[in-house]
Amino acid sequence: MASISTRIGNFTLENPVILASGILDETSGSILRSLKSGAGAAVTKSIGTEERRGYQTPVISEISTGLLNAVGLSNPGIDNFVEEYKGFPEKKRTIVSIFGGNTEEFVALAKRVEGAKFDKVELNLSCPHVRGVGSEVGQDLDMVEEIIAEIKGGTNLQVWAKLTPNVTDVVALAKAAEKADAYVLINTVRAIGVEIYSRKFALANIVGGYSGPGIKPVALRAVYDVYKETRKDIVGVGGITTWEDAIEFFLLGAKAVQVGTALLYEDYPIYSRINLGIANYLESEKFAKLGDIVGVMV
Amino acid sequence: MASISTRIGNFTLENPVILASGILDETSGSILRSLKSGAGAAVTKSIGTEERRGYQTPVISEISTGLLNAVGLSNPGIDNFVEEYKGFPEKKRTIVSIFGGNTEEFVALAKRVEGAKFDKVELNLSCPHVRGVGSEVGQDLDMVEEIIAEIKGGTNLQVWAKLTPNVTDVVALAKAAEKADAYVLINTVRAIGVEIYSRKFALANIVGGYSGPGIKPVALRAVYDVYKETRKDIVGVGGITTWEDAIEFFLLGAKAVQVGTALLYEDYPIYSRINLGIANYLESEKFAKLGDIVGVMV
Amino acid sequence: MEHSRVIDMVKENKDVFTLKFDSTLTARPGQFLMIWVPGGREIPMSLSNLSSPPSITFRTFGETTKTLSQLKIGDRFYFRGPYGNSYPVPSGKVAYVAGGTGLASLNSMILTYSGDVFVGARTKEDLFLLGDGYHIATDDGSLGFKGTVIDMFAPHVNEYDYVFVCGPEPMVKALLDRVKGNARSKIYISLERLMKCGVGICDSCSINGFRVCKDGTIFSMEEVLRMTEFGVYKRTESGKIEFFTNGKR
Amino acid sequence: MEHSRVIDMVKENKDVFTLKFDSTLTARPGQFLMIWVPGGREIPMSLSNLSSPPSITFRTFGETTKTLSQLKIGDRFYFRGPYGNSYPVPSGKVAYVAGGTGLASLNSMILTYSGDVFVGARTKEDLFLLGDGYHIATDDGSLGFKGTVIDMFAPHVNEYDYVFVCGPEPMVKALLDRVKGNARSKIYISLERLMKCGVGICDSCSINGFRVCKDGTIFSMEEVLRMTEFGVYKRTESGKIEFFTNGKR
Ligand SMILES: Cc1cc2nc3c(=O)[nH]c(=O)nc-3n(C[C@H](O)[C@H](O)[C@H](O)COP(=O)(O)OP(=O)(O)OC[C@H]3O[C@@H](n4cnc5c(N)ncnc54)[C@H](O)[C@@H]3O)c2cc1C
Ligand SMILES: Cc1cc2nc3c(=O)[nH]c(=O)nc-3n(C[C@H](O)[C@H](O)[C@H](O)COP(=O)(O)OP(=O)(O)OC[C@H]3O[C@@H](n4cnc5c(N)ncnc54)[C@H](O)[C@@H]3O)c2cc1C
Ligand SMILES: Cc1cc2nc3c(=O)[nH]c(=O)nc-3n(C[C@H](O)[C@H](O)[C@H](O)COP(=O)(O)O)c2cc1C
Ligand SMILES: Cc1cc2nc3c(=O)[nH]c(=O)nc-3n(C[C@H](O)[C@H](O)[C@H](O)COP(=O)(O)O)c2cc1C
Ligand code: FES
Ligand code: FES
Repeated sequence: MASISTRIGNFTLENPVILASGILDETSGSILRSLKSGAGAAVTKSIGTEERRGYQTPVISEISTGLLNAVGLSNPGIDNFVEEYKGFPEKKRTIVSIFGGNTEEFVALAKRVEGAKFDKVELNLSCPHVRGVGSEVGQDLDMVEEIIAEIKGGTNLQVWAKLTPNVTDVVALAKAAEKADAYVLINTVRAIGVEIYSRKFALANIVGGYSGPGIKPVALRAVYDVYKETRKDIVGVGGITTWEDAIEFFLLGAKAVQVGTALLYEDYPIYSRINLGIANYLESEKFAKLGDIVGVMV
Repeated sequence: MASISTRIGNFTLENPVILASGILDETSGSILRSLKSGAGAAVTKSIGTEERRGYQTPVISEISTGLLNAVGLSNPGIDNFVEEYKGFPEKKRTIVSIFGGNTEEFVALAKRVEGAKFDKVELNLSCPHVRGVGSEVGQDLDMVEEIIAEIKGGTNLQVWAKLTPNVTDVVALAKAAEKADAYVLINTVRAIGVEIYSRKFALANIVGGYSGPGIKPVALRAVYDVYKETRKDIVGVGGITTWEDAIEFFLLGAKAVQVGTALLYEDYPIYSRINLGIANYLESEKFAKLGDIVGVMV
Repeated sequence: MEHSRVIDMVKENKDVFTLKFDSTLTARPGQFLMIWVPGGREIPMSLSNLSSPPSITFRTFGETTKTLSQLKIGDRFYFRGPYGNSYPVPSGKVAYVAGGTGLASLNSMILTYSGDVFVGARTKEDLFLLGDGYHIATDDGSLGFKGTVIDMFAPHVNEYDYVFVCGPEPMVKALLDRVKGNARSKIYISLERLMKCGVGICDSCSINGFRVCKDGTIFSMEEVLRMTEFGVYKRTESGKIEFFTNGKR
Repeated sequence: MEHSRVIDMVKENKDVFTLKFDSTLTARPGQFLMIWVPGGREIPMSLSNLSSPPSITFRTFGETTKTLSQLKIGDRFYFRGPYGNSYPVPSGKVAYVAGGTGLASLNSMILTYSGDVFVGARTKEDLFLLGDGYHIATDDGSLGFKGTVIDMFAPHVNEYDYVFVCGPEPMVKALLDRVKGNARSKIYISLERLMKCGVGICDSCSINGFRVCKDGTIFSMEEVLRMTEFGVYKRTESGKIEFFTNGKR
């Protein structure tokens, strides 16, 4: 059997399929369920400094090509998070996603994560911040660079930088984030949904994040562009639903993938389905291991 | 019957459904066919200074959520274009799309278009240019502003500025283009397609433009953002396939819509289908005319 | 999101309403909808009647249910679903145990499979959707048994082959604590938790990794007994743990 | 994009090949595929045999067809389609008129509905897929009638109820000029134009607003006669008009 294990930095994963942040990972019980169902690793819902209720419902809207969501970064805050995960048995396979409005918040959160005995963080660089109205932290190249430098300097955490696709130049963004151990590409695409009879927005927050099959071509482009330019470790995410989708990301340079919205269509069996499909593909295409197809098209 | 006529600047259209640039509009015969099939107006394929063969095939790739294309701006060049359209009977309902790599090219093309007795141009601001490698003319705010100012100053053409969604801030782009008579939102989204058995790109040019249902939520967001900020005339485009899709764009501020990829699914009957659907919706929702729903949600 | 029209609005008691709407949806007993009041929130609601026409029955707790109750005949009604699993098909002797609006969820079962119905409420005025021969319990004794529906029902649990339960989590917890897994009857419980998505991806309704909206809402007693969080704490909208006030398990 | 494997490659003559591939596609006579050689171009090709196994028959014009001809048994074969309409079902006396690789497109019809086959080529060496009793014309007279297939066939057109034609545009034009719409037979013509998309959206194959790939490839003679551009000019890859060298219509 061809090996499907993979490595992100010095982190070895038994298989390359990871639960994406924000989907079925608000509770530690669900994280464990994904890990038991065959996920190679799992990312928590993004955690901030303070408790947040998030936006009022509707927070999701299913459309023919995927999903719109504006959950609004609801999270219990870092204190409650640390409390809940005190005896958590799978800290090595769990990457803690954090978000903040400025460098100080990110750094403080990262230190708390390390203090709670996790060793990996994913930086959700797609939340609104104050410097530029309407812009995201992750669109501010200087801030991205600073956040990563300070976390790398101030902790021993492995740092994954999750980049937003809502920019003119994702490669420039990646370069600003190059001190990270890995890139996670991509977060949701900004979008809107409309209900024509009520003439109201499909999401309470009006603007939401677009995920699922409809954004896969955009995610592939981001992975390709960034891999070609940087050759760094990349975790591909965006619309991955089948093992064929996962292969596409590997061929363009991703060493692992995350699945989010696809859980809506495939539910927990998705991990073993994708893993089996990857193994069969490697077998039948005569590759000995996953690493042999990573980036071969670039 | 509720009226579905609309106005873009001083141009009155019998109905608001327009053929988008690049789909079934390389030949004057096909433009006439769309107009006869019920399109309110039609935009030509983008015309440049010189003849271009475009990229080699494959130039399109159908995916589950839409279409990827990299036709490569194949066009006969302005001289041959003007020659072909000499006796063309529908110049008022035909908007000539032009593209160039710099201001001079755009202005020269616009003058030729006016000389050929057309009175409207659509500026395709999404082609690669030289100043910034890998960037598009339409991402360079100064150039966009200059191109439009010079065409407005040097001709009597009605100018439609077709904006790219491949930017961090489409509102800033719209503001740079504010001397235009109308915005056309959006052009295709940059994307990639992969074939996993040959391990080759689905398009000869590797990177292509993504269109069809999968980009509709992105287009709606762009229309909403720009309308909210500018209140100018907007032509919505991106994934419109059904009359319901068209209504969504009107509610967010579009005064007309363009259809491209949907011709693949619905073919020429699309114009009358969408027009009928809009009229029925206005009737049953008790609006006297299309204008009554334009922008009501914003 | 689907939309239909309100066909009828029946006021069941001082704050409970049944809203019938025009739809050809097909659902199984125990399934729920996500109901949307445009401009307002989207909330989960059990179908109290499955078809011709379907209906929901709700108590006006807060803003959204209040707005719902003010809809007029002919007004538009928005929903998605039906979601969730359904009650299994019973055999033998059947009991239904409902607390609060839990009766709404059980109602479509009761209409399909006959059985003894045990209903609890705070007072007489809080009752609704009652049928002939229902066993009533009120906290204040204003009608029927004085005490909780669990106090009334628990002694009889072993008389039944199938028991279907729906009500507030502390009520269900009280039943489980009494039965302690030793009942000879098959007990199925429809749970209620805060729900944001309704389709099993947001995790806001999860108890020990079981999603109430997708793995449930209906669980066997054995499953519920494995949920160490059940009856102990729930989650707020932020995902924060909040203990039930009646103490730890 | 589908993919299958090459089952067989038959060399029909010095530069014509038939490639059989493993696929369960279902197509009607006259339909075509867009064939892709990964890393190379995608080109339109008629199905010369519809199934068990399907095949294409092509002349090695340039790079893509040459690469195709070099595929080995077991190699992967990529395509999308089938696209285009198909030849109508004939009745009475049937004639097939083929020029160049046009015989590939007609072949599946010929196999299904018997009729008289008229084939033209430059020389004897250019012929392929021949069957018993085919009427052959060669420009150089190296086999059969000396002259074009139109010269050979035109005098007989009114002997047929149905005539199916496929060949280079100037050849078809020559036939139409001779018949001038006065034939008693129903004449259907499969056209060939540069094709980029194959699915009716790029406009590169259009003649007076008729898309060869989607409205065709098969048109009735009456339709073709309404195409004022037909036989007069075609389009290059840029969309530029290029007149046929044998003059204006
Ligand atoms: C699967 C399911 C089925 C339900 N079926 C019914 C039913 O048939 N009839 C009925 O009357 N009620 C039912 N409920 C409860 C109903 O959803 C809440 O009463 C409703 O959301 C209250 O909204 P509100 O704005 O009127 O009140 P609010 O002011 O928002 O809150 C009042 C109470 O409702 C709770 N609540 C608020 N939002 C939610 C939510 N998204 N999910 C769960 N609880 C919430 C709050 O915790 C509070 O206790 C059901 C709940 C679930 C999970
Ligand atoms: C509907 C249709 C069905 C066809 N069926 C067959 C068939 O069954 N057998 C066969 O041998 N040929 C067929 N052809 C023609 C075939 O597509 C071309 O011969 C092929 O594209 C040449 O590719 P090349 O790279 O080998 O040659 P090139 O060097 O590219 O060109 C050689 C010749 O082919 C023409 N050509 C190039 N590209 C195209 C294109 N995309 N569409 C049309 N013509 C083109 C050129 O104008 C030139 O005359 C068909 C064409 C069409 C439109
Ligand atoms: C409901 C929902 C909530 C999400 N919440 C977060 C989040 O908190 N932090 C984050 O970095 N990404 C979040 N995302 C983005 C996903 O992690 C992922 O990047 C995106 O959905 C694309 O992947 P997909 O198409 O597989 O879902 C969320 C996505 C969804 C659908
Ligand atoms: C095959 C194809 C070719 C296109 N060519 C052009 C073009 O030449 N100029 C232009 O401005 N837009 C071009 N576009 C973009 C469309 O005009 C339109 O903006 C985009 O496809 C989104 O609309 P749709 O989803 O309705 O297709 C092209 C799109 C497609 C699919
Ligand atoms: S409500 Fe979202 S997972 Fe149950
Ligand atoms: S080949 Fe594109 S329209 Fe015919």
